Amino acid sequence: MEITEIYNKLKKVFGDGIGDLKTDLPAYPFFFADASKINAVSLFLRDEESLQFDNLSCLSGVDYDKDNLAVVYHIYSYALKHNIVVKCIVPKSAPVVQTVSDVWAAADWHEREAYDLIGINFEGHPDLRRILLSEDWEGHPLRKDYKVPEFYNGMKVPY
Amino acid sequence: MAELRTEELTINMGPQHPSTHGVLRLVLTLNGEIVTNVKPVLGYLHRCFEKHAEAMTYPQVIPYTDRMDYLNSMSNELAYVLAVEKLLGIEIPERVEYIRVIMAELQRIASHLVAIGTYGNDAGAFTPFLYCFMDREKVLELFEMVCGARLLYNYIWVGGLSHDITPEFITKTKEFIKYFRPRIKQVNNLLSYNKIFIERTANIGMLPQDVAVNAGVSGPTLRGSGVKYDLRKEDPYSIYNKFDFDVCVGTGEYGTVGDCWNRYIVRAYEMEQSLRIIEQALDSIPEGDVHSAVPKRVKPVAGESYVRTESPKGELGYYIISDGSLNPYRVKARSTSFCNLSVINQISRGHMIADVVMILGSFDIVLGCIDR
Amino acid sequence: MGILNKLDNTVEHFESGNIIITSMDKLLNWSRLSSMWQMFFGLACCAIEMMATSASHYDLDRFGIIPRPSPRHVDIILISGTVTLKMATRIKRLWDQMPEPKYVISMGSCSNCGGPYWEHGYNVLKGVDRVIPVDVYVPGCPPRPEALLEGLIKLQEKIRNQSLAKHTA
Amino acid sequence: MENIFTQWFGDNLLTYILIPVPIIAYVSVFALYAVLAERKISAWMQNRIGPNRTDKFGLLQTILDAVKLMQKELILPSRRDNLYFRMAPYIVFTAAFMGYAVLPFSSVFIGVDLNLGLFYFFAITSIGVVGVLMAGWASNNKYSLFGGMRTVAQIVSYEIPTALSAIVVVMLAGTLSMQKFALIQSGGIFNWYIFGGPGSPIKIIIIPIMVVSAVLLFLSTLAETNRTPFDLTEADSELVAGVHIEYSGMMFAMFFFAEYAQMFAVSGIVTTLFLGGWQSPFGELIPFLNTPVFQVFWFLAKGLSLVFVQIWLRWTLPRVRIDQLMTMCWKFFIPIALVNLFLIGLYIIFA
Amino acid sequence: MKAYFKHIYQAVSSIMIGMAITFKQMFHKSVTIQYPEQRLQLPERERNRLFVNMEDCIGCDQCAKACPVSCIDIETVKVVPGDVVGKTGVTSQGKKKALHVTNFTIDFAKCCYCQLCVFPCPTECIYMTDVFEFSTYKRSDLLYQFSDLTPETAAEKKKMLADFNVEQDKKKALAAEEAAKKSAEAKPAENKSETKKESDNTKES
Repeated sequence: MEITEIYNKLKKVFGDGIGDLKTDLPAYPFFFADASKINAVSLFLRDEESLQFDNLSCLSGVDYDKDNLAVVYHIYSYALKHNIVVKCIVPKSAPVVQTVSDVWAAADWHEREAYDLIGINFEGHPDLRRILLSEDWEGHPLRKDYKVPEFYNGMKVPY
Repeated sequence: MAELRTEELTINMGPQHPSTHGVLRLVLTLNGEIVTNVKPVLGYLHRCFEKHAEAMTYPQVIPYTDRMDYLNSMSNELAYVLAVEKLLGIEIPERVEYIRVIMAELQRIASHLVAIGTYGNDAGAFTPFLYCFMDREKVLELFEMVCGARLLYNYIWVGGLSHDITPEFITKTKEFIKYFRPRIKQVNNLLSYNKIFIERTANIGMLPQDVAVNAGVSGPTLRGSGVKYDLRKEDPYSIYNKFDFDVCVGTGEYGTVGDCWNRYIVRAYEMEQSLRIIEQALDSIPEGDVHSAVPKRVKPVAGESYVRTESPKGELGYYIISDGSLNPYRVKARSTSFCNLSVINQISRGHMIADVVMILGSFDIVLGCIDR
Repeated sequence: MGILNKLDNTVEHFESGNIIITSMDKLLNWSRLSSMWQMFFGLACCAIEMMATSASHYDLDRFGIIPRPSPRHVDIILISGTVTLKMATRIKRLWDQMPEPKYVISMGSCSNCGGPYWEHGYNVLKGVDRVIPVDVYVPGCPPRPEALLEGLIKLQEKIRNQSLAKHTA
Repeated sequence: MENIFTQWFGDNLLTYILIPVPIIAYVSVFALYAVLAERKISAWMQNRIGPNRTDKFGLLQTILDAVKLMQKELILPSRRDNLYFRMAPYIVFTAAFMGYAVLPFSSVFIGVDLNLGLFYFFAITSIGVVGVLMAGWASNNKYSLFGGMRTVAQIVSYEIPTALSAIVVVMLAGTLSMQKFALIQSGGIFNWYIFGGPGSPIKIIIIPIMVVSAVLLFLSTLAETNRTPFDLTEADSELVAGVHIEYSGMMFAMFFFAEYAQMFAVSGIVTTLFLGGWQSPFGELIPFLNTPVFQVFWFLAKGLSLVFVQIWLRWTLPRVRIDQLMTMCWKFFIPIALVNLFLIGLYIIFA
Repeated sequence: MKAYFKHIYQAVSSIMIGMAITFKQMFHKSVTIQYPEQRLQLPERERNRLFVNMEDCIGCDQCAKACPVSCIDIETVKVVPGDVVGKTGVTSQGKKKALHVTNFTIDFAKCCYCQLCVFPCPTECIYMTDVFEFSTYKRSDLLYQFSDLTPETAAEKKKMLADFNVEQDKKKALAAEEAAKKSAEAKPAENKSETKKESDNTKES
């Protein structure tokens, strides 16, 4: 199924929960979704008979622009062999996105990683802890304005 | 016996442990020898790949992708380069595509050899490990002949390759194929069909299909569960649609589909298929210039691309956002081992410590890929 | 048991050059350099080359090196790969758990000084010598197995020149 | 037959001091060179070369290893159980060496020819398990505790098939004295108990039973020495180094040497019971080959080839899991041994 | 019962097969390369330690820019008229050298041997060799200086340039004074000191 079709279908069900569809940028079209509705959207994507998106390939946190963070979902269907890209934009001041880890188990660690490196809070995630960095690390390194600390646990960090 | 009070014991496995394949740490909660909970702790090899990628130009990222999953550098390069090429929208000469496929498949053999060898080592058999490394050394010789490095190649470039292959490489590769076929059988006889090994791995760590798909498990781990899904067939990238090969799945020859043995044996079978692909590619490789499509400056327009490839360990994806400058704005690697490992707690509960080692080994994880 | 611990006090009084001490030195050094048991421990890419070195083609066993999994049994630790800040404390601890005399080989660019990750690696320790003393630096990314062997021979050279009298053993 | 030292020096204290000397010398040399043999044989099996930098064949390698281990610092964990921690290596070491007391090296040389030699052997080798358990407990390390516990379960279980398959020979020979086992099997290779022992041609029917018994005895003693495929005490890939994990320097070396010493001890038992002990395979055909000095040669040759098989097995097979080890013992070894015993009993009654 | 014996049969047969394999391998020739005595013939494209042929280097800084890990540090001084770089002042291909390379260091402790620096070089003076045996006891020994100028000569050249610049400035001032009516062209490129520094934090800590 083409992304426009899927988009229209979703738009019909969720209305405002689904944002614009962008097709002009290379190399893939994508559309936006509301961060506070993404759980319901993904549940629909997974369970709807004609969509059957059973596989979340990738979930990436992105430092989107100056004021916003984004979560990008690359969703595939093993059964029907189609795919979509969904983005959720959240402001840096309140970076909260609904979790999809109850829909796709794959999202569990990916969300923890996005929390760790970008600093997006996933609402409803069962175990939102840092995954790659130490528990006592400060800051979220993949943000563009991140400053590398001078010392960590008594060890000098910069060269 | 009912009044016998037992206490759960927490054991720390790693980061320095012979069988965690690097620096993974597993916090095991045990009831006697039975594992009741496994908590993986990652990040002991977090080398900040994604941060580096943002500070480099596009071609400069390639050496870092090598180091991400150091057992299959070629596949990593290939995936990254495909993603960049998709952004650039350039045509690649046919010869380059052929060589890329040959390299990726040779790398698959090398990677699977390490997987099989270390799995044998996990089971306590050291000799198969060395046999596998002996054969792997032959593959590395081929790589070294072509690009001069043994492990981290920086061979596949955006739009081309760093070096063309030589006729000597083709003859040597053919020799290798001839040499390697019986060696697969030997390792299978020595290890795969050994009764003790089967007992150790069959019916251990069953991963049901639906759980596997839902958790994003991919590659031989997924196919071991009986899901016939291979990106080379389902979503062919590069020129994989030109070749004839089978997708191997676990059939439950011993044990049940989805257990460690089936996950393991898929790799042994896949090496054979890779040999087939290499043979076909070597026979039909066209002439051409490998540098003709290499752009002077890699400067894609603003946009984003996500390319997934079938690396030896599973689905390897690169998500690249470009803002139109020389450096990528964001590179996210969808690492295979990261997703594969996430099911470990689910499937190793109720097994023994020794089984956890075997289950971990059957995922064929690489910590560089998990932690990035 | 632990002869060196006991000898240490006695030997202090000897000047270097004493004939007994010298030949004793020779034997002890020779034994240390030809049976360097190695920590069965790998970090990253270089660990694969380390494994390749101990495999049949390069055969570390020729040098009397066998991998032992427990830090209590080993003489040398090969830091084979990137040391992250999260791992650094663990490496320090492993090093502390090893019995004297012990040696460290830093293998590859990453453990020498952070290697490719020295510039932007917020979680990378820039050189393992910031936490433990390194005896030999083997360059390469990753070093060829031969390069690692060459590093080991350099370390043997270093051990050969140690002496009880000089109090370095 | 008298012990040669008794013949030379009479039955006095000097004799009893002298008798252990060659045995201990042999055990020490054997333990050193078994390690080397293990490394060399494994190297050959893996198309490697093995130690060769000390001298051309690496003959000094293990000696240098030992010298190095002597130099190593002894680390005592701060929360150890001091007495047990220090005692354990000695117990393991001693137990492994005491088994040699009843091994008949030759018709004129045995440590002490006890009436209950075989029984003594089984008793004394199981003392080692106490040491292992002590080490596991006293190290205050979870891995070593696991190793210790596993060993106890393993060795206690494997005592049973060991004893049962040995009893097959005891029933046929009607003795427990090690020297007598060897003596009975005189007269060439076909009088060895693996081929049914001395007796009328009807013994052919028990040859399969004896072969199975011999294999069972070999495997279950192998399990008692804690070597791959039964090395669950150490289990590199699971328990790091098992009970040895906290031991450094010479204390570790003691465990190490005890393991290798035990390898020959159990091979000696299998040799004595099933392979004719020090008897020459040619029997009386070439009497020259059955003189006491050659008897030592035969005994060592047989024992060492079994040691080779142990090494060979180790470098071929993966390790079994603890519950499979137990299954193997209780569901396979013991029933088969019992059936063997029953059949031999029938044979003795009717033949 | 049948399964019971099947188990035993499988175990025994598979163990036998395995043991036969390892036994056969015992008589194969060993594949070990006995390193210090025996050496592999390394392939032509072998990528190990970098080498810079300073005769040909024109100090263009391309390699340093291409390096992903910034381990190459090049410092150049512009040649004053009348002075010659090296012996001849030209590379072997006949390109004119216009810069004294006063500092050309490669830190092999950082280098990732990726060969990205080799391709952009216009004179092919930087290349990878098959030398891999250069482990050291001190990390600072891994910092290789390729510049053929001694620190003294380098200082001298710098001084020469500085003097030249001062002279030029004087001349220009004079010219400006003299030819105020004329619009004399100043050469801004020459006014600046051409001293470059790739990064200032590469010094050993």
